[in-house]
Amino acid sequence: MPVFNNIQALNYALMQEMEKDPSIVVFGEDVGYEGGVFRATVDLQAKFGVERCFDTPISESGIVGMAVGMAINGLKPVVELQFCGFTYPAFNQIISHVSRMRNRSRGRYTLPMVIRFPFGGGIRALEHHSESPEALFAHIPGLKVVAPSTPYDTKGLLLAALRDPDPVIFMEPKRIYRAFKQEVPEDDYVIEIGKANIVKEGEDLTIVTWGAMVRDTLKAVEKANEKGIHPEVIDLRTIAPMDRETIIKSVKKTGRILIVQEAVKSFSVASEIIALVNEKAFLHLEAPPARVTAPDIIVPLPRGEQFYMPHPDMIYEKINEVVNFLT
Amino acid sequence: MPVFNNIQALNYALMQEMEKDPSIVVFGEDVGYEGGVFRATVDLQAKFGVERCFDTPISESGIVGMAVGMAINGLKPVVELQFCGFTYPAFNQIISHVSRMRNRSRGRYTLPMVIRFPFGGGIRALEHHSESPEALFAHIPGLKVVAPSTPYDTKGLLLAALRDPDPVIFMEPKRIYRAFKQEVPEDDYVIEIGKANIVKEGEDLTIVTWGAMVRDTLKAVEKANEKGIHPEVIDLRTIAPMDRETIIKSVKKTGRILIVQEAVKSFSVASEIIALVNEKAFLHLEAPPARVTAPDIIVPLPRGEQFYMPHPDMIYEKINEVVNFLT
Amino acid sequence: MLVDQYNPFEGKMLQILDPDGNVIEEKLLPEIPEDELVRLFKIMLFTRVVDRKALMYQRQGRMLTYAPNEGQEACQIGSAYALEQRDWMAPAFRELGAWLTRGVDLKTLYLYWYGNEMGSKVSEDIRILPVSIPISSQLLHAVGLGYAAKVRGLDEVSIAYFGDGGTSEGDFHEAMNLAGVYKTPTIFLCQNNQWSISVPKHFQTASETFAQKAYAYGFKGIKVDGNDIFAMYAATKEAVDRARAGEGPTLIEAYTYRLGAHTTSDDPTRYRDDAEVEAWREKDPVKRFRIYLEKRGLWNQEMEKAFVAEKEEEVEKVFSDIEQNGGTVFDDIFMYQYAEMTPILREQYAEWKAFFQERGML
Amino acid sequence: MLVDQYNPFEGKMLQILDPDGNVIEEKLLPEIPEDELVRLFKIMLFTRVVDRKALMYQRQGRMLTYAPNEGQEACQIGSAYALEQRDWMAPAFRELGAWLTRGVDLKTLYLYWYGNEMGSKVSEDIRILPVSIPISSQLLHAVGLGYAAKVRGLDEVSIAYFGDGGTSEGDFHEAMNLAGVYKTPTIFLCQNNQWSISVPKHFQTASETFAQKAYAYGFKGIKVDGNDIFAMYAATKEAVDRARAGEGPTLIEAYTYRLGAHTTSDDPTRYRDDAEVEAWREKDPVKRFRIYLEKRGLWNQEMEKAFVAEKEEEVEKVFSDIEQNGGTVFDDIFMYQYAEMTPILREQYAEWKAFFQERGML
Ligand SMILES: Cc1ncc(C[n+]2csc(CCOP(=O)(O)OP(=O)(O)O)c2C)c(N)n1
Ligand SMILES: Cc1ncc(C[n+]2csc(CCOP(=O)(O)OP(=O)(O)O)c2C)c(N)n1
Ligand SMILES: [Mg+2]
Ligand SMILES: [Mg+2]
Repeated sequence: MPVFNNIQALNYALMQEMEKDPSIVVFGEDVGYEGGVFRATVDLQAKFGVERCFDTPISESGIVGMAVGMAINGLKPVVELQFCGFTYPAFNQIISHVSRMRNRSRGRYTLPMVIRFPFGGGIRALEHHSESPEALFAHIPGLKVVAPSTPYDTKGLLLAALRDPDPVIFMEPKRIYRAFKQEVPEDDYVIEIGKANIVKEGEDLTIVTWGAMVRDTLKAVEKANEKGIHPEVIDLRTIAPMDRETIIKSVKKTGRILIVQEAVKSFSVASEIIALVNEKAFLHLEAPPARVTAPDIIVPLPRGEQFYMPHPDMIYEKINEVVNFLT
Repeated sequence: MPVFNNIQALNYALMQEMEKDPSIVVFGEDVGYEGGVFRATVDLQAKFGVERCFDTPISESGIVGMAVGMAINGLKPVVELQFCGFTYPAFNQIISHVSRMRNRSRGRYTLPMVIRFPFGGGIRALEHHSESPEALFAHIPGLKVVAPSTPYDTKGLLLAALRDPDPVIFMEPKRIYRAFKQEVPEDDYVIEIGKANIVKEGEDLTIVTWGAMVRDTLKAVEKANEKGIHPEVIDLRTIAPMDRETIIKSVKKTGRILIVQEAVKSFSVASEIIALVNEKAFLHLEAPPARVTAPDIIVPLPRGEQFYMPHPDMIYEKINEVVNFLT
Repeated sequence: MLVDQYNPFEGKMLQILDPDGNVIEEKLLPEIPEDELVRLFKIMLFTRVVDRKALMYQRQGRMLTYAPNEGQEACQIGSAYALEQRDWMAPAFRELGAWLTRGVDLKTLYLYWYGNEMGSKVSEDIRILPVSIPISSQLLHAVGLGYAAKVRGLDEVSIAYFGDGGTSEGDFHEAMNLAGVYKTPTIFLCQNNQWSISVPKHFQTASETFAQKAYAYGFKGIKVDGNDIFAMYAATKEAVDRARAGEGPTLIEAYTYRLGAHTTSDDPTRYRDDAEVEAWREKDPVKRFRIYLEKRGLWNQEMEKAFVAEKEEEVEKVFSDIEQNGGTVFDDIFMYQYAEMTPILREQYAEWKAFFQERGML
Repeated sequence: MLVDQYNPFEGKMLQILDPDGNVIEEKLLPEIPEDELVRLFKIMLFTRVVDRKALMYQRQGRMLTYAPNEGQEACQIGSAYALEQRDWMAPAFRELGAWLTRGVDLKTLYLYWYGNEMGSKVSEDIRILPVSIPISSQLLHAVGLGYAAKVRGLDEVSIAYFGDGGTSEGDFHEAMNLAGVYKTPTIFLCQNNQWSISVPKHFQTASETFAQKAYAYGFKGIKVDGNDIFAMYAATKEAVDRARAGEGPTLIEAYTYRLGAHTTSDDPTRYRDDAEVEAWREKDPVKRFRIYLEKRGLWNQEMEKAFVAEKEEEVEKVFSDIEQNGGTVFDDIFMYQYAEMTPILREQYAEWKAFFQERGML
C-alpha cells in the first residue's frame, strides 16, 4: 500500500478520479503548469491536458463563478483557492450562487463542484495565509464543509466530495500537509460526508476537534492518559452537516465536552457544538462545555503566531479542568 | 420632541452629525441624488453638496475599499450597501482591510467609518434582499456590529457609531424601517456601543433578541404575561462586542435563557450566546438554553417567507417550554 | 465584419432601422422570412402585453416587486432570436423579452415575479439560468457555460445579459477577462438603458462607450441601436457565428432606454425629466418595427387589435391560475437545499411542518 | 504629452535610456541635478543590497518568507521619485525600492519580513500604507486617499503599485472605474514583470498591453520601459503633474521583469527558462543606469565598492539588531484590535497572558 502525506493523498485522489470521471476539471491560480503552490495538482496537466487542468488569472470570484457555469453545463469543477485568506473575494459567488442554485431552480440546475483551499496557521506565512474561516462557510445553508486530518481521510473525503451531487467546501489543514505519512489504500473508498470519526474512545470527557488540531489534541490526550484520564476524541471530519448523533452519544456517555479549534473563539463552530449539546443532552452535562480556541484577535504575523495558536498545554489544562469540575 | 420612524431617525442623525463634523461623507448606490432606495439619506446631498453625499457606480467592493483610503486621509466615510445580500462582494475589503488596518499598522492607520445596510426579511422582497448575516460579521475580530430596534436607539447608536474610532457595521432591520414612530430627542445623545438594553424586566426567563425580532418577542411576552409568566427581555443593540455582563446577570437571576433571532439556526449569534452562558453561568441553568430562529435554509422568495420568519407563536411556545422545564 | 466597421472608438453605432421605420442600411438588413418577421413582432407585442399586465397586477397588490421591460424589447428579442435552442442564456432580471423569445411559458415567468421559486424552474429543453439578482454575477456563469461547451466539444454558445450599471462590478471585469483568456464562445450583451435605478450612466463610468471596454480584454465590442431589432439581430448573429467558429467573445452595447420605473418600488420622476422619457418614446422599438411591417404590408391595425385582445385574455387566464395555485408549497422550501436532506434539515422540516400543520397554515 | 505620444494601441513604449546606457530620446531626458542622479543610483544599489541580504538571511533560516525585488528597481525608484513628501503610496508587497526611495528606515522594512507588525508602522511623516497582500485590494485605498485629498482641497496625489497579475482582480476594475468617475488624482502603477508566480502574462489577459486597459475607464494609459529609470520618472512625473492639475488618473504599465523567485517559497526554474532570465539580465536597470553615470563621470568602480561595503555593514547591523529585539511583544497582539480593548478581549488578554507568563514564554 502506498504511503502518503496529505498533499500526496490529495494528488493521488484527484489523479484516480480524473481518470475515472472525464467531467472533472481542475483549475485555479498556479494550479496547472506549476501544479499548485503546495503541489496538490502536480502532474495533472501533463496527464490530462491543459483543458482539464489549467491556470487561471488572479480572480477568485471569477474562478468560482466560472465553475458555476461549468457545473451546469456538464463538467465537475474542482477549484483551488490559493489560500484561506483569498476565499473572501469569492464570497459573493459562493454565498449567492454556489450554495443556492439547486434551491433557486428547484432542482433544475445543480452544482456538483468542490472548492478546495489550505487553511489554518502554523507555517510562519505572510498575512492572510493562516485563516480558519470554517464558521463563515458552515453558517451558509446549501454548503457542505469538510476538513480532513489524515492522508487516509483526505483521500476518502475528497473522493466523496468529488462524487457529491452538491457543492463541497474542502478545507485542507496546511500545517500538516507534509507533517506525517500514512498508508493510503490504492483501492477506491469514500468516507461519508457528514460522519465524524471517533479517533480514540474514552469515558471521562468528549473532545471534538478537526483539521490540524486533531494531532495536537491527541498529544494532550496522551499526557492525560498518563494521569489516568481517558477522553474520547472525535474528529469531526465534516463541519457541516455536522454528525450530531456521534457527538451527542459521546456526551451522554461522558457528561463532559471540550471543543478544540484553531479559529477564534466567538461566533464559531465551537459555539454551535455547545449549543447543540445543550439542546440535545442538557441533563447529561456534568460540567460546563468548554472550548480551547484562539483568542478573538486577528491572526498575528509569524513572530506573534505562537501566542495565537492554541497551545497543546492549553488543551491539556482544559481537559483537567473539565474532568475535575464538580457540580 | 420630533416623532420619527426608524428611517427618519437615521436621516435626522446623519443630518445633525454632518452639520457638526465636516469630515463625514456619505455615499453608496442611489444614496446621493435619490437619497437612498429607502430614503435614509434624503436631502443630504442638497444640504451638504455632492462631494459629501454622492452616488457611486454599482461596486460594493469599490465603495468599501475607497472608504478605507478616505478614512486614512482624514474623512469619516459612512457607506450604504443597498441590501444585506449585496454586502458579500465587499467581504474581502471588510475582512481583509476594514477590520485589520489598525492592528496591521499597529495604530498608525485607523478607520473611523460606518458601513450601513438594511437586513432581515418580511417585506416580500426579491431574492438576496432578506438576509440576516450578522453572524458572519460578528465572527471577524476588529469589527463592531450594531443593530438598533427603535427610532430612539437608531439615532443614539448611529451617533455613537459615527464617533467611534473604529469601523462599525450598522445593520438596520428593514422590516421596521417605517413600522412605528417614537419620540426622538433633538438633543445630542449617544447609546454606548457594547451595551444591551433591558427592555422589560422579569424573573422567569431571560430572552435575548435584537433588530426587528424585538417587537415580535415583546408581543409573545405580552401573551406570556397574561399567563403569569414574566420573562426578562434584553435587546442586544450591539451584537459584537456583546454585553456579556447584562446577559449573564439576567441568567443568574432567571436560570433560563431563550434567544430569538431571524437568522438561520446553526453557527449563529444564538449559538454564541448559548456558549457564553454555559461558560459563565452553567450552575445557574435550570433549563436547556433554547433558540427560536429560522430553519437552516436559504431565505425563500416571498410566497414561502412566512415559513421562514420565526413566527410569534414559536416564541410564545418556546417561552412556555423553557419556563416549564423541570430539571 | 460589423465589429470592425463599427469601431466604438470612432463613435460609431450600428443602426439599420431608423426611429421612423425606414431601413437606412439596406445591405445590412438581415434576411428574415416574412412569417418570421411577423412572429418576431408578435413576440414583441406579447412582451409588452405581459409587461403591462404585470405592472397592473402589481399596482393592484396581486403581484410582488416587478422590474418593467418597456423600451428594451428590441434589444432583448433581436439578440435572443440569434440563438439556437442549444445555446445558453444567463439573464439578469429585466429580460422578459428574451425569455419569451426562447419560448419560456408565461406561467413560469409570472410565478417568479409572484414570488415562487418554481418560476425559476424552466423546462428541461430551454437553456436559461434563473434570474440573477446580484449585479453582473451571472456573467461568470455564462463564461463557464461557454468553457464547458468548448472543452466538451459541443457546438453551443452562451450569452449574458446585464445593464450599464452592471459594467461597474468586479464580476463584469473578471468575466470579460476570463472569456478573453480562454476565448470562450460568449456574447456579453450590455443593455445600456441609460440608468441604474437613479444613477445616470456617466456616474457609472467615464468611458465614452460601454462597447469599447471590450478592448481591455483582447476582443471586440460594438455599439448598437438597441431599439432597432434588425441591428440587434445582425450584431448578435455575427457575434454568435464568430463564437461558434472559435473566434471567442464579443461585447455588444445595446443603446436603449428603460421607459418605465426601475422596479415597481421605484419612482423615476424623482430623478429624471419627462422630456427625456418623451424623447425616447419617439424611438420606441415596437413602434418602429410596426411601421416597417405595415409598410411591407405584413401587419395592420386590425391584426394588432385582435392579437392584443387574444393575448390579454391568455395572460389573464394564466395569472388567475397562479393566484389560485401559485403559493409556495411548504415542503419545497426544505426539499431543494441539497440533493438529499441533511439530518438536521430532516429534523427541522418535521418540527416546522408540525408547527404550521397544527395551525392549519399549510 | 507622453500619454498621447505613446499610445498603447499603436504598440508604443516609452524608453529614454537603452539597455546599454545610451540616451535614445535626448529631448525627453528629465532634468535631474547631478547630485540627485547619484543619490538615485545609490538608492538603487542600496535596494539591491537590502534585497540580496534579505534573501541570504532567509536562506539561512533567519528571515521569513520574502518577495525579492531584483530587476524592478528602476520602475519603483523612478516612479516613487516623482512623488512629493505629502503624496500617498499604496504598495503591494514587492515595492522595496519605492519604500526606500520615500525614506522608510530599513529596520521597519526588515521587521515586516521578519514577521512583526511593527514593520508596518512607518513613521508619521511618511505616507505609505502597509504591505497589501490581497492582490489589487490596495488600489481602492489609493482612490479613496485621492478622493479625500480632492474634497479636502489638499494638494496630494496617490499612487498604487501592483503587478500584471493584479489587473485580473475585480478590485483593479472597480478602482480604475471609480478613479475615472471621480477623476481622483491617482496614478496606477502596474509593474508588468511578465509573471504572476508561475503564470505568464498571456494567461492573465488577452489584451495586447496592460496600458490600454485605461481606455475602458475614460482615462489614459502608457507603456513604459520599466527598466529605464528616466522613462519611469518622466512618465510618472507627467502623471503626477496632471493629477495635481485636476486632470485625473493615469495608468502606467512598467514593462519589466522579476529576475528572482516570486518569493522565497518559489522555485522559478520549474516554470521558466534560464534563457529568458538571461535575456532580461541584459536589460538590468541598475547596469544601464550605472553605465550612464560612468559615462558622465559621476560614478566609478571604486565608489561602488566603497558604497556597497558600507551599506552591507549597515544592513548587517540593522538585521542583527532585529534578531535581538525584533520579536513580537505579547501585549501588541491584543492592543491594536480596537482603540480600546473590548471587555471580552480584556478578559482573554489576561487569561492568555497568565498562561504564557506561567510558562516563562513572554
Ligand atoms: C451586487 C448588487 N448590488 C446592488 C444591487 C441593487 N440593484 C438592483 S438593480 C440595480 C441597478 C442596475 O442597473 P443596470 O445594471 O443598469 O440594470 P437596469 O436596472 O438598468 O436594467 C441595483 C443597484 C444588486 N441587485 N446587486
Ligand atoms: C486575492 C489574492 N489572491 C491570490 C494571492 C496569492 N498571490 C500572491 S502574489 C500572486 C501573484 C501576483 O502576481 P503579480 O500581480 O503579477 O505581482 P508580482 O508577484 O509579479 O509582483 C498571487 C496569486 C493573493 N495574494 N491575493
Ligand atoms: Mg441600466
Ligand atoms: Mg507579475
